[in-house]
Amino acid sequence: MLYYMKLTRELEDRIERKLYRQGKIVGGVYVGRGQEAIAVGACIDLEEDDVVCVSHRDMGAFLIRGMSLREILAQYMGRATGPTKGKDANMHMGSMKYNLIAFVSMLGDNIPVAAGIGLSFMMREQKQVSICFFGDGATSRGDWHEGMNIAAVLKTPTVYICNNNQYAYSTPLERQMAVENVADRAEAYGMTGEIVDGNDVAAVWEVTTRAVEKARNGGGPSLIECKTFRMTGHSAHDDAGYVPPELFEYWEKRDPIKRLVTTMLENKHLTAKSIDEMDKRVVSEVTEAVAIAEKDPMPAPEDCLRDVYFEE
Amino acid sequence: MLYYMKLTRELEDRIERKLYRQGKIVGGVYVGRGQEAIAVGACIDLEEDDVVCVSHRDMGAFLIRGMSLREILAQYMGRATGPTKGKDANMHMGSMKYNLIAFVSMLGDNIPVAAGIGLSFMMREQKQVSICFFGDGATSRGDWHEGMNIAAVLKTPTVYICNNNQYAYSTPLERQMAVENVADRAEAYGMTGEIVDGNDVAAVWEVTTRAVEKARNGGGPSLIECKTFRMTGHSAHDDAGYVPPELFEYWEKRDPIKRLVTTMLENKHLTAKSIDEMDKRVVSEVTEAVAIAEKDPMPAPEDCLRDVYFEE
Amino acid sequence: MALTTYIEAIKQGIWEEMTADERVFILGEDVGIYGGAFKVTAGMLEEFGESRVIDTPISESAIVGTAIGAAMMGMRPIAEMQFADFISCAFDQITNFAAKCRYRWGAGIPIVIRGPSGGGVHGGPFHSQNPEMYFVHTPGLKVVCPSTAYDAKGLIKAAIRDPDPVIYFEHKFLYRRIKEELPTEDYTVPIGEAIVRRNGTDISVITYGAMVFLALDAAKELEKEGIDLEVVDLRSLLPYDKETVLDSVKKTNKVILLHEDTRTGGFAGELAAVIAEEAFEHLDGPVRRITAPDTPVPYSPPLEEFFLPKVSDIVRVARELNAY
Amino acid sequence: MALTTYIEAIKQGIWEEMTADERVFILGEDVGIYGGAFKVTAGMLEEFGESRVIDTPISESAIVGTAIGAAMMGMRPIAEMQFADFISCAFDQITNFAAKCRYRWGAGIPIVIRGPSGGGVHGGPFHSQNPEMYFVHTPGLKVVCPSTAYDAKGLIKAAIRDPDPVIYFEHKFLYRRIKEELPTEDYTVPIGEAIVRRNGTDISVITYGAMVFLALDAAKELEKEGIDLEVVDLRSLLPYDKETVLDSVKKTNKVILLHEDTRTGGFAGELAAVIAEEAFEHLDGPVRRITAPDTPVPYSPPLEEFFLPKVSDIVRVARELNAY
Ligand SMILES: Cc1ncc(C[n+]2csc(CCOP(=O)(O)OP(=O)(O)O)c2C)c(N)n1
Ligand SMILES: Cc1ncc(C[n+]2csc(CCOP(=O)(O)OP(=O)(O)O)c2C)c(N)n1
Ligand SMILES: [Mg+2]
Ligand SMILES: [Mg+2]
Repeated sequence: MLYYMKLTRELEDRIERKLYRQGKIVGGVYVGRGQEAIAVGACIDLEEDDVVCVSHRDMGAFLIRGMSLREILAQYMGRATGPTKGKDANMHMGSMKYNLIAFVSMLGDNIPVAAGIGLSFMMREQKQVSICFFGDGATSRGDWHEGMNIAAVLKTPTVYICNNNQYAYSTPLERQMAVENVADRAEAYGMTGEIVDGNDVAAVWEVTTRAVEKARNGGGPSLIECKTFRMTGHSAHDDAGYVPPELFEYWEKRDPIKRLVTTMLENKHLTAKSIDEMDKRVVSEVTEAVAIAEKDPMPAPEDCLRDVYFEE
Repeated sequence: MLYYMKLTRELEDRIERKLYRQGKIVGGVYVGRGQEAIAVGACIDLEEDDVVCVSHRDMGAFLIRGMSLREILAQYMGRATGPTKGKDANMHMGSMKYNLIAFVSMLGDNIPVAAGIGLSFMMREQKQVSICFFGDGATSRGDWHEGMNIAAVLKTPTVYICNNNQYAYSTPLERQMAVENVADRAEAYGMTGEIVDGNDVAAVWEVTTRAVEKARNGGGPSLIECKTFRMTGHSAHDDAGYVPPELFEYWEKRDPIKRLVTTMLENKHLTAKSIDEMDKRVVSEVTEAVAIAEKDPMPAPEDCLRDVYFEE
Repeated sequence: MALTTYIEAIKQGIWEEMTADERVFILGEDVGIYGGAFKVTAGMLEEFGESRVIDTPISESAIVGTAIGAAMMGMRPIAEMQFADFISCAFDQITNFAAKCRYRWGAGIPIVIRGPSGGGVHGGPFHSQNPEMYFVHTPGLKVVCPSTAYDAKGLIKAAIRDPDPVIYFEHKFLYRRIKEELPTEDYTVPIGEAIVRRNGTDISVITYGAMVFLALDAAKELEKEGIDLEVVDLRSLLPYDKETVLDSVKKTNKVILLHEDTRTGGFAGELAAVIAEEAFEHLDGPVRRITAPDTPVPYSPPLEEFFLPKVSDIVRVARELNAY
Repeated sequence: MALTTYIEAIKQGIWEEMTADERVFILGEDVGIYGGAFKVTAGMLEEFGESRVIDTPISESAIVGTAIGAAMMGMRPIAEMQFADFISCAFDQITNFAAKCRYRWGAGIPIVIRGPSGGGVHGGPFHSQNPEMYFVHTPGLKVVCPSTAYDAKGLIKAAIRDPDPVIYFEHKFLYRRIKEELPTEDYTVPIGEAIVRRNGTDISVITYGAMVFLALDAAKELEKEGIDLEVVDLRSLLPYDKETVLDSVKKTNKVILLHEDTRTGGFAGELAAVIAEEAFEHLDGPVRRITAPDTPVPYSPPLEEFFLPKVSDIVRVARELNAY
């Protein structure tokens, strides 16, 4: 898990702090710095045929599901070799090959879609589950409500995971909802809701694994709220001037990667040396992938017309 | 209150069982038989400048707010003298004169609208409140969620009143939501939710009056769930064959009008004689109004083109 | 042989596809025990069971979203809108998720969204709408509007088998008014093919849905005056059959574009553009539109009658064009 | 005198109306402390306070619904969509509640819904849309698409003062690219009036939004070849200025209909229909459309460039028409 968290961090840092500034990234950039534990902890133990509906700060999910660094970087640079062949914006990645569902910008739209994916598993009596990620702000959307409700009524094998990073763009939680916890909303659907420290990868893993098993065994959907913090602006162009600095300091101390490293060192699961090697490894892996992706071709202009409808 | 409940019952019976069958009503007919206590109990003590967003089983609200039987019947017969001048379907009545907001068919759309009405009162520092009626099924709509949430976040002076009549068309509550009470959803918005016997007009009056006062004094919105039962099909063409007969029997015994009569007789607030007179009165009032409305003119065909936009 | 109504034909088509293909299922409000507000799905719950005939909460957006998710996993969902008007509540899922998914990352969404549209039954502004143009203007969707029982069955089957999202508008005015004998063997009507309902030499009337029958009635009346209308029933609006439209115009050199939908931004505009672009030299007179006016659909009979196009409108405009 | 950008002009217009009329307020996502994703409302929170500059939850439908409710009570809300693409989430409230309210029972809904539309910034399928036709086809709404700073300010003021719901699309590509000197005194641009940006004798180009500038560039280029384009900027799409369009066509007898929006069901169709109906005798050549193709807006530069109409397209088509 440490590896994937570090790889996420390195990859996103490279994209946001280097490639974006060099003008090599097409469009805006959204990263999940400080939230790496959520996607990694939630996805690490999924079955290959489980289906993951990602949102825009879940890079770890792509890496764990097997999307290559080169594919991801090609996507961010608008290349023909990215999973959307240059059709959709950078983090809007999806691929049936990896059972990863690309999200649409309209927040919350994935919630009923994840229920439908789960429904198909029920109909075919397959033991797969669908996982759906979203943020605290997305819970204000009508589709979030309709989706949560229909999943609960149909008892679909779906696990809903909220990364509550306390902000939606510049909007703090208290202007988004008049409740303290997103998980408080689970009861409104007759769902179990759990709150977990989103910066503790082990805790995320444990809670999600339980919810996944429950869903797999016919127990229906759950809502898991991962408390975390967005350690950046909303996107690369946002300096987050509206966030009180204390909050960044408070959460910096709770950085999920640092925490995992500390405990692993304590428990002797890891040596300073092996961490060093891991750091070197992720850096070089990303560097290599960037080099390849940069050489990847842009899509052919006329491909604009392709794939609107099924083509033989 | 008894008068308005009886008037509602008589008016709707006449519309559904007589005029509709005589082919004098345009379009389908929805009535609130067995639910009369809700609109009456909730509206009887409102201020004139409070604003009521009605739904499709709240005839009592129209009567109490002062819409005449003739206007209402004209509306149901598609006459030019109805509040919509024949433009919209029968129960889609509204009139700024009475501070009654006509609902659109799309269930739940009124929820954010009621919040906006309340918001305007806050901005102008007026002590008015907005009241919004809807059914159990409407709570499944995305707009219901978005509207409840925004009302709670903005703390608007709004009282949301659900007539939980256990069915949405043919769909029973358990297929609509995986919770027992609609009021259970209030917590998800940080709102107070209350459950009340919707067939006990005094109880409805008491609970709503409290919520209205709270809203009037800056206490923000509330959700009130009135437990009741739809003593008819969804509309005049629906025989409700899907409803277990026991349910009708059970609720027939709890008819809100009979109950009020019994208690009033017990408490000597009323004599058999005065009830008799009241019955005669409502019958004759409705009969008169029907006679007038039937003579009212149909709209002029070319009025189809009027009022799409503001006209000097 | 027995005659099959338009609504019965839709039901037969769904029934046959559900029988033939396990992946096909239906979801929507009151489609199960009640059999649907108009009884299109009556008996299906008993035949196919709860897992394939699913009563949902009143959540149009989630109905479509759920269908999308199931479709991505290889199912063939049919989502019912109790009235086509309520499709407005699912607009985002349809136009942003379903329509663009294949284009964005290659994931096809084989869903059918169907519901009763159209006026003439005094349903008022929210039970009479013709929402087709919102979807005709959305690349990635297909839109069909059958007018006969034969097409209703053939197109619902084609829609269910189609690999892309199809919006299927049933005209509620035709449900029980239109009957015909249907083939006993399996057939489909290809999406995107128009049909010439009446061959004529003087003026082409291009139309679809319930208006087809007004055009045919007008043709009968005009026959007496020696005005010979050709009536083209588009059947599909997206994609639409440009060739059949242009061939007809090139033959008659005069054209009336007729639809029940409102005027500004209606399908007649699209047709006028294609004709003025690609058949310009063949036009011997102005392109004339006959449509509903730009208002909501009013409720009271005199208003709604004024709103809906009439046979007399077609006759009047045809005479003017003929005299041109 | 200082030049004012298109985006600054919008801001000025809102600012002046909020200063002049207490009933005017703004609500939307991140419009307060952040001043809006594109900074249109920057400084307004400080100037007008929290009660008139309202940060909302991410609830487009409730943003519009709340605005509708306040408007019914006499307020003048301006609802911001962070990107015009997200207006899809408020489609039902806009088309069914706001658009039809006055018609149904006489309650006017004076709201403005505004947001950045259009491509050219590599925003991809969900940050580049041109959703105007969904609303142009909805009677009861008004739709405007300004192309200059002068019009941006004049139209936002007119929209705020209008008694009916107005959808105001700001083209994000123009935000900071377009500048001009603005009058210091108060003015509005009437909704429904087009303007001739360039007088010409040979071919009329009818367009709006960002495409106006492509048409003007093409005109410069064609000038050298002695082809004289007239460029009509519609400014308002609903209602639109039929007279100015028809007058131009009657003068030049040839017409190009140009828009950034996709082709099928686009506004060019409506224009083609009106021209083929009412200026048929004046046409000396086919009506030609130049539009985006029928696809979502792609993200990668080569794809988006292919998608967007280009000056070279106008030049090519103008030459063909001229030779016709
Ligand atoms: C329907 C809709 N409205 C607005 C936006 C613009 N937008 C993109 S991300 C975002 C904030 C999302 O906040 P949250 O759900 O908490 O996710 P986070 O970015 O904090 O991870 C907004 C407002 C959008 N994408 N979709
Ligand atoms: C968005 C939408 N979907 C479907 C319908 C059709 N419809 C009208 S009333 C109704 C049932 C409403 O149930 P509920 O909200 O419980 O109100 P009740 O009729 O029981 O009073 C349905 C499905 C509608 N009007 N709007
Ligand atoms: Mg957040
Ligand atoms: Mg109910």
